[in-house]
This record gives sequence, C-alpha cells and structure tokens, in this order.
Amino acid sequence: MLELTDLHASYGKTPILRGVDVDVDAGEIVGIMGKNGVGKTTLVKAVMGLLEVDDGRIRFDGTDVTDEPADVRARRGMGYIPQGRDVFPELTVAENLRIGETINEGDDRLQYEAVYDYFPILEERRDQEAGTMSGGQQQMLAIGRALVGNPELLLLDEPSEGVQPSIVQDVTRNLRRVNEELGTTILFVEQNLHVVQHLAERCYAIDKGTIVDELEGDRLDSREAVTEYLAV
Amino acid sequence: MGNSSAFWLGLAVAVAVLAALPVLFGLYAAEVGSVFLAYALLGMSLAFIWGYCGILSFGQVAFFGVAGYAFGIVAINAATLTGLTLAVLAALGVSTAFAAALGYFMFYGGVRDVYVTILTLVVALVLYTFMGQTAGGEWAIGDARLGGFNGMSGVPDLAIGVGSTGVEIGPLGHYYVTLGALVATYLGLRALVNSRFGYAMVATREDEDRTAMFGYDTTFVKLVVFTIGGAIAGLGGVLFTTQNNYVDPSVFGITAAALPVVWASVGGRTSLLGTVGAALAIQFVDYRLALSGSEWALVLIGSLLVFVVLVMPEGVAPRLHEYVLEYREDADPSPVPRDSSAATEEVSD
Amino acid sequence: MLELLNFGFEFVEIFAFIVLATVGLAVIFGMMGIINLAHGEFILVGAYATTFTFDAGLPLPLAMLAGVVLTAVYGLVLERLIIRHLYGRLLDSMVVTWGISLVMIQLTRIVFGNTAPGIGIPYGQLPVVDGPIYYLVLAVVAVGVLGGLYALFTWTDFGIRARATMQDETTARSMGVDTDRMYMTTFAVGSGLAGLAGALYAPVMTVTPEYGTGFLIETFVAVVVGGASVLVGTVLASGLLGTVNAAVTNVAGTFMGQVAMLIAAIVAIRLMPEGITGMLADWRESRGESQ
Amino acid sequence: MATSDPTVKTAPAVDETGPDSSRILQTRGLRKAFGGLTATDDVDFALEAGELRCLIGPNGAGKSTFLDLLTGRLEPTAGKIYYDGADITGLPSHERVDRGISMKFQVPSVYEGLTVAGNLRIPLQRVVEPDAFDARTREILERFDLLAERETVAGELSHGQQQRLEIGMAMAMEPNLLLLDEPVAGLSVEETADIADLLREIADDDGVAVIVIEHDIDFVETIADRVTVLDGGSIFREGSIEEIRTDPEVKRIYLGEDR
Repeated sequence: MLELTDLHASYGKTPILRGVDVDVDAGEIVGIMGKNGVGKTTLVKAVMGLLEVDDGRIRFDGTDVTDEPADVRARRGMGYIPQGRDVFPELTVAENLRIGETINEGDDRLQYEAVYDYFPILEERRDQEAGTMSGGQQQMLAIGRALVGNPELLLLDEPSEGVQPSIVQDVTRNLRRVNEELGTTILFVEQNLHVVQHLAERCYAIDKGTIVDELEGDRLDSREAVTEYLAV
Repeated sequence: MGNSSAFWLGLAVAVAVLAALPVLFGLYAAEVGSVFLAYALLGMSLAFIWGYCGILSFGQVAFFGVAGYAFGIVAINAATLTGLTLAVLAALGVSTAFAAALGYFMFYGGVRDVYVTILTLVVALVLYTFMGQTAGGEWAIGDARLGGFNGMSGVPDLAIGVGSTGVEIGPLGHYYVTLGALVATYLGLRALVNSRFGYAMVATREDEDRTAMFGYDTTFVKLVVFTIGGAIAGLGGVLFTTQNNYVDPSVFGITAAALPVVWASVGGRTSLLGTVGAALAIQFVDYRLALSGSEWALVLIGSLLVFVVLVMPEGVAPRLHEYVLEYREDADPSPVPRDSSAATEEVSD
Repeated sequence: MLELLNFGFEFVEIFAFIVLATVGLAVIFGMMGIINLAHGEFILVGAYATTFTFDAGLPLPLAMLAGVVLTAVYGLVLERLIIRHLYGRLLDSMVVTWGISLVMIQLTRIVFGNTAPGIGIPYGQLPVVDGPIYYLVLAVVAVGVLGGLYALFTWTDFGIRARATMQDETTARSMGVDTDRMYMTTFAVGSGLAGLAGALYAPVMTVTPEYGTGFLIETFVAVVVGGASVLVGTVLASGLLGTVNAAVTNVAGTFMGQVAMLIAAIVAIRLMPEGITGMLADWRESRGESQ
Repeated sequence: MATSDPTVKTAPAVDETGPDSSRILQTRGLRKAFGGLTATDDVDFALEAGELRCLIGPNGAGKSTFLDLLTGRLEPTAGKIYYDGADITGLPSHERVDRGISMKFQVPSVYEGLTVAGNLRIPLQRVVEPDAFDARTREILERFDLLAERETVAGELSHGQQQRLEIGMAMAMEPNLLLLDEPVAGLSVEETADIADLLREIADDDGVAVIVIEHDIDFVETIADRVTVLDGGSIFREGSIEEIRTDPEVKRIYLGEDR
C-alpha cells in the first residue's frame, strides 16, 4: 500500500535520509524506530509531502505521489499526526475535528462516532479551544482529527513525545483498536520502547538515515534486540 | 569589492564625473543635479537604517520635509548670514530630534518590524494632511507663511557664516556643497558600518534576541541608527529646499514617501552606493520623461519596483557584485584571501 | 441633548468609515500576513467601477455591486500574478504592493483624467441632526459586514479552514486543506471588501485618482492598533479610534479629530505593542494559567 | 518578586546564610510560576567551578525554564541566584553576560547572513581590543575546527558546523559558566562525538563550569560529571551517571525501562 524506494532527503545542506526502503501492506501496523536525530521525523514528513525528497520514489495505493503536495496526499487518504501534536490552538475541539474531514476525499464516511468512542473527552470538550487543553488531550485530538476523515493510512510522528506514560498506554491501546475496528493501516516512528513493542506488528530500525534492520515476532518482543536501536 | 583598489578607483572616477557635470552641461544641469543629489542623501538614509539595521521606515520623507520646513521658517524670518547658518542647524536639529523622539516611542515601546514601517508611513501622511490645511493667514510663523497645499515659497539660498563674514552659496556652489555632503556622508557611514557599532547594527538586524544575549543593548542600537537616519534625511531636506527655494506638503505625500523605498529596493538596500546610483538614475529618467510631457514615469517606477523585488529581492547592486565576484573567480582560480580585519563582505559596501 | 445626538451621529459616521475602510485590509493582513499598501487603490477600483456603471445608467445598488465584484476579480488576478510570490515575505509584500499602488494611481490618472462623474448622496437629510440619512445606511452596512464576516469565519467550512491555515499552514495542508486556494479566495474576499468601501463612499467623497489615499491613515492606524485578529481587532480599534476622533472633531474640527486619533493610536501602541488583540491574548493566557 | 500568594515557600533563613563561596553557581529556593503553573519549584542547585553537569528529565520538567532563570530571560517568582559569590537575581541578561555567563540556544542561532569570522566578531568585540580580533578569531576557529570555513556565510554551514560555531561564539565571551540547551539535537553520531570531546575539554582544560540540558542519555553518559534529574519543576535526583541510570524511580518517571 505504501512503498518507499531509495528515499533521499536533506535538512538544508545536511543529508538526513540516505536511501530508505520501506514497504507497508494494507491493514498492517508498522513502526520505524531509532534514536534522536537519525532521520525519523524527516522520513514521516517526506512521506506526507511536507519536505521535498532529493531522490527516490513514494508510491501510495499504487500511485506515484512523490511530486504531489501534502494536501493532495491527505485527500488521497493519508492522515498525519505531527510531532508535538500541532493542533490549531485557537480553534475549538469541534473545529479542529472538522478540518480533518478533508482527509480521504474518496470516502465520505466520517468517523465522529468512533473518535468520540475512543476519546470521550473530545466530545465533552467540543467547544473548548484546543490550545487550552493538556498535552495528552491535544495528542488525542490530533489523532481524532486525523481519524475523522476515515484515512486509509495513519502516519504518526513520535506519538509518545511529551506525553506522560499512562496516556501513552491509553493512546497505544486506542491505536490498536483503530487498526482492528476501522481497518486503518498505521505507520509510526518512535523511540519509546513501550510504544514500539506494544503497537508495532513489524518494525524497521533506522540509523544514520538508512534502514539497518527489520524486526518481527520474537525479535520485536525481545527487549535486548529492540533497545539496541533506541536511545535508552 | 568594497576595499579593493579597483573599488576606490571606480568611486573616484564616479565622483569626478559628477563634479564635472556642471562644467560640461552648464548651470542649469547643476541646479537639476543638486536636487537629484539631495534625493540620493534621502535614499542613503533609508539604505542605512533598513539595509544595515533592518528598520524599514516608510516615512523617511517626514524628516526630509520637516527639515525643509524648519529651514524655511527660520531662514525667512532671519535672512542674514548668521540667521541662515542657524537655520541649517535648526533644521538638522529638528529633524534629528524628531527622529529620536519617534524612535524612542517606537523602540522603547516595543514596537517592531512591520508596525514600525506602518507607523512611520502614517506619520508622513499625517504631516501631509496637516501641512495641507495651513493655507489660512493664521498659519504663519513670523514672516513665514506655511501656505497649505501651495507650499512655502521665498525660502532663501543656502549660506554659511557669522555676522558679515561668510559665503552665500549660489546654484553652482550649491551643487558642489550637495555633492560634498553626499560623499562625506557616504564615507562617514562606511566608517560607521565597519566599526564595532556597525557590527552591533548588523547583528541586531540578523537576530535581535541573540544579540541581546551577547550583552548588547539592541533597543539603544536601533534608536541611534534611526536617529542618524533621520539626521541624514534632514540634511537632504535642507539641501533640497534651499535649491528649490520652496517646499510644499507633497514632500510628505504617498508618492514622495515611496521614492526612497524604490531607490533602496532597486539599488539594493545593503548597498549605500547602489541606492545612490538608483536614486540618481531613476530621478534622471523621471525628469526626462516629465520634460518630454510623458505621464508614464510613475507607472514605470512602480513597475520597476514590483519587478525588482520579485526577480532580485536583494536589489541590483548586490546582484552585480555577485557577478563580478564570479567573473573574478573564473578569471583567477586562486582567490586571494580577504583581509578580515578590514570590512567583511556583508558590512562593507 | 442635541449635542449628545450630534456626537452620537459623528461617532456612527466615523466608526462606519473606519470599519468599512479597514476590514478588507484586516482580512488580508490577519489571514495571510500580507499588508496591502495598494489597499487604497483597491478602494479606488471599487469607486470607479461604481461611478462609471452608475453613469452608464445602472441603478445605484447594482452599480455598487458591480464595484464590489470587479474589485474582487481584480484582486484575484493580481493575487495569481504577483501576490502569491510574496507569502511569508511581509516586508517585501508591503514594498511590492506600494509599487502596485503607484502604478494604479498614475494609470487611473492617464486613463480617466483627474475627475470622474459625480453621484449625489442619496436618501436626503436627517430631521434633527445635521447630516445625511445615507450615513446611517453606511453604519448599518458596516455592522452587517462585521456580522457577515463573523458568520463566514465561524460557521462555514471555508472560514474554519481559512483560520486553520492562518494558525498553522503546514498542518492545515497536511490535513488536506488546499492552502493555496484559501489564500487566493481570502485575497479576493479582502479585495471585494475594499471595493465595497470604495463603492459606498463614491457618493460621499469626490472620486479622483487620489481617492484611495483619503482612506489610508484611518485604515493603517486601525490595523496597527487592532493587531492581527481580524474581527475583534477591527471592531475594538474602530470603536476606540472612532470615539476619540468623534469627540475631538465635535469640539475642534475634522483635522484635530484626526490628530487626536493618531495620538490615541501612538499611546495605544506604546501600551500594547502587539495591538489590542495581542494584549487580549496575553490577558487570556494569564487568566488561563491562573485557573 | 515577592508575591502575596500564601503557598509560596519563602525561606528567609537562606538569605541570611548567603552563598557558599566554593561554588560558581548556586540557587536557593528558586521558584518560577506562570499564573497557577509552577514551572520551577523551590530549586536548590549548586555547581562547582569546572564541573560539567547534565540536566535531564521528562518534557515539561522545567529544564528550559531553569536555564532561562539563570540567564535572566525570566525573572523568578521567589528565591535567589548566586554566581561567583554575588547575588545576581535581579540583574538583566546583558549584565550577567558581562560577568561571565554564556548561553547556547537549543536551535542553532548563528547569524546566518554573516561569515563565520563576522559571527565571531560579535561576541569578541565585547571582550577584546580590535587589534586582537584576528588572533583570537584564528584561535577559536582552530579549536572548533572551522578554520577552512572562516569566510563562509554561516547560513551555508552544515548543522554540526553551526552548532560548533555557536559554542565557539559562547566561548569567545570567555565565560566562567556555559549553559547549553540540547547541543547535539539533530546531529550525526560523529558530530555528536566531536561535541562531546569539545565539552569535556572546555570543562577540564578551560575550567569552565558547564550545564547541559540533554535528552540523549548515551551522550550524557559520555560527558557528565554529575547528573541532575528534574521532574515537575523540582530536583528529583542528583548523582553520578551510574547512580542515576540504575535508580528505579528515575527509570519509572523518565527512562522508562521497567516494563
């Protein structure tokens, strides 16, 4: 469903991605783990179209989207949850969610029920300005916003960052439910051990801008195997 | 460039050519040329504060015009050598103090960036409205009638002296005084931007917060720069008014206010000489078009501004400079390391 | 009593003027971070379009509509040709639009000469206060415009997406919002509002090539005092400046009213460098934190 | 700075005892509240001259606020800051800079339009005479491995070079205390190692006290003398890197290895 071939990208003049190959099948939950500064955020931004790639191709649902801007990719069905959440602070919760309706234009089923079911607080606080909510609540809103348009693929950039452990667990659990109940494919980047082990079905390890390993099953469950690639 | 012998040679040639103009084309050329040179001073005042300290003022004409009126008021009331000398000092004092007061209010009030730009423009426009409604007889200071939109006429020529010793400066002399003021101001500003203070200015332009963390008082830096800019614009205004023997509210108008911005944008705001060149060239073309009865000058100037900002936002002179450097590097594969105790690239001209 | 009525009428007149003159500029500044120095000349387009279509025999309301539509279209064309290259370059946008302004004033002069056909002020005079009924119509329209903008930005998809784009363009784009189109449409809306000001004041002020300049002082002062938030800023700034201006005008005449307004503006900026809305944001933040 | 809020813990005894002269930096009961939110809460912190200390803790632990209080970007709600034996609590930023406190921001903030040499001149002309610019510039460029980039416009440097330049600029002020906010964020492994060596050298050879905010625990391990863990605005633990790494409570709140 998502195919990244030999992706190269830079930050200014510094090359960050030096040839990344990743495949994600429909319905999968795939993680990409790595330490600080190895190119995780750059990778997600490149997939979303927020950063121009120097070389390589991105195929989504059989279409080459490498040269398409982010909004077109979103309307094709990519739902993006930025690092640090980036909700629209002066818009209310309901208005934030309404922005997400544009995602996946081809599918007009809106997932408000599911979103409110996973994150009841969003319904309670419908009319509150998003900027006044706590970090954890903003994270839920960011996920809810991406989910409302019923995306085919959810892209998450370090969902655990800046969120306290209990909420990380809650978010992880709800993302699994999203995958099971709505059939949404999920691709995330992380350096939090808990999220990597409890969310991913399969996980790539990234270091210095390239994929250095792919973990599944027992190796993904093994603490030692995973921590080798994480900052901890 | 900026320090090389080629640069100084070029500058000397340019000054020599300007100095030769009245000889070649006569007195009338000197009278017209004086006005252009006064404009060039005005342009340089904007390039200095905008290009080197990042303060974009849309109201440099306010200081230019205020100095003109101030000179006129004092000079008409005391048309003696001493009086005229005092008038020059008064005009420079008023425009400098005005800039200092406005700058103090803005910078110490925390007004930044675009708000500074708009405020300065509004100040010029309000002066325009104000001077425009001074037509009545009650609007006279001594013998000087402000004259509303008709302006203040009968402003004496420039003169310097005390008592009965001194010189009255005629049209030809006025041209050379203006040229001298322009060259002296350029050299003075050049020395300033290459000094310690110059680096503080540029650092403030680049990143004000960061610069404050190195222990600089950036608010004060901006105030000083803005005040110097007002003084230079005021000098231009005095020379402009004494040449024309006349000043009217249109010096504060929206079109006049636009001109310094056009010169600095087209010539290159980080290049004092580029701005001077643009001011002279654009005003010359404007003058020729007006002479031939064409109404298209402003259309041309406006379009030029749009074109230059879209195509080469840094302006013509810096772009030319780049070409020259590239050409030299092509010609000479082993570039001579520049002497960094003298000006570095971005601070010098 | 009559004095109070006079003051009230003066206030209504000036408030309506500031609101109508400012909203177009405020929408473009607040939503897009572009300061349109050619705003006065957009107003000019609206005035000329109204004047000439009225002169050609169109009923006044339709002529005014023509003024609005033509200015919006004009803005749209300019946005595609020039303005879109200037997003994120606030100072450059001001310089370029100033160039546009110079060209427009002079072109108007060349094409139409220094005068345009006049339109009489419609609807006659008010009974008690000395002033035309039309000024009250203007006030009603001003309030209507504010209400309309509130509805547009609060309730419609377009409005919410435009606000999202304003707060965080990158994220809005990654949510599928075509931010380019948001900018284009917003610029057209702002231009149309400038055209409306031009159309509505065509019967009141003599239409000349410098017509737009007559709006500039009030407009820029109000935008600076108002700050970046379009509606709240415009309303509060217009209210504040309108009150000062009307009060002083009543006592000391039009010009002193303007000067008083400028002084009020400078004091306001001294106290609130980020404009009224900046101060409101700080205040809200400090309240939010203390809860 | 005093507040009428009855919950403020005032510690008059602290003020009477004054600073401990063996410490380059000391804070007593330092507290910063934004409205109702307390970002820094009653912090007693002390640093020896030439010590390299790392500050770690979860997001929102108050690390950056603490640094801002030290530089004077923020005014504390209560408490005192002593530097080199003197109370600097109320001093504005630039006076603290003059006394020898230097700061490097989280995002590299070099002057992108100036050359590398031009960048260095900004701090240098605050501390040395003009005839010494060249010699000092060369010295710093050599030390920070930027000699070849002397005339390069800083905006064209790589991320790692910019980080080195910025540390160089902070060091040009000849500080006694250097504050660094995430100096290796976004750097490659090699660049990170370079910075680690530099920081060790600055502390050991120049005797400059250094405080580093850092997330990368591996990096912390390679450089730190001692580590302070902040949580919820207060000091949660303080100790050697070994003590911190093995502390179960620290693992629970921050390192998160216990699952």
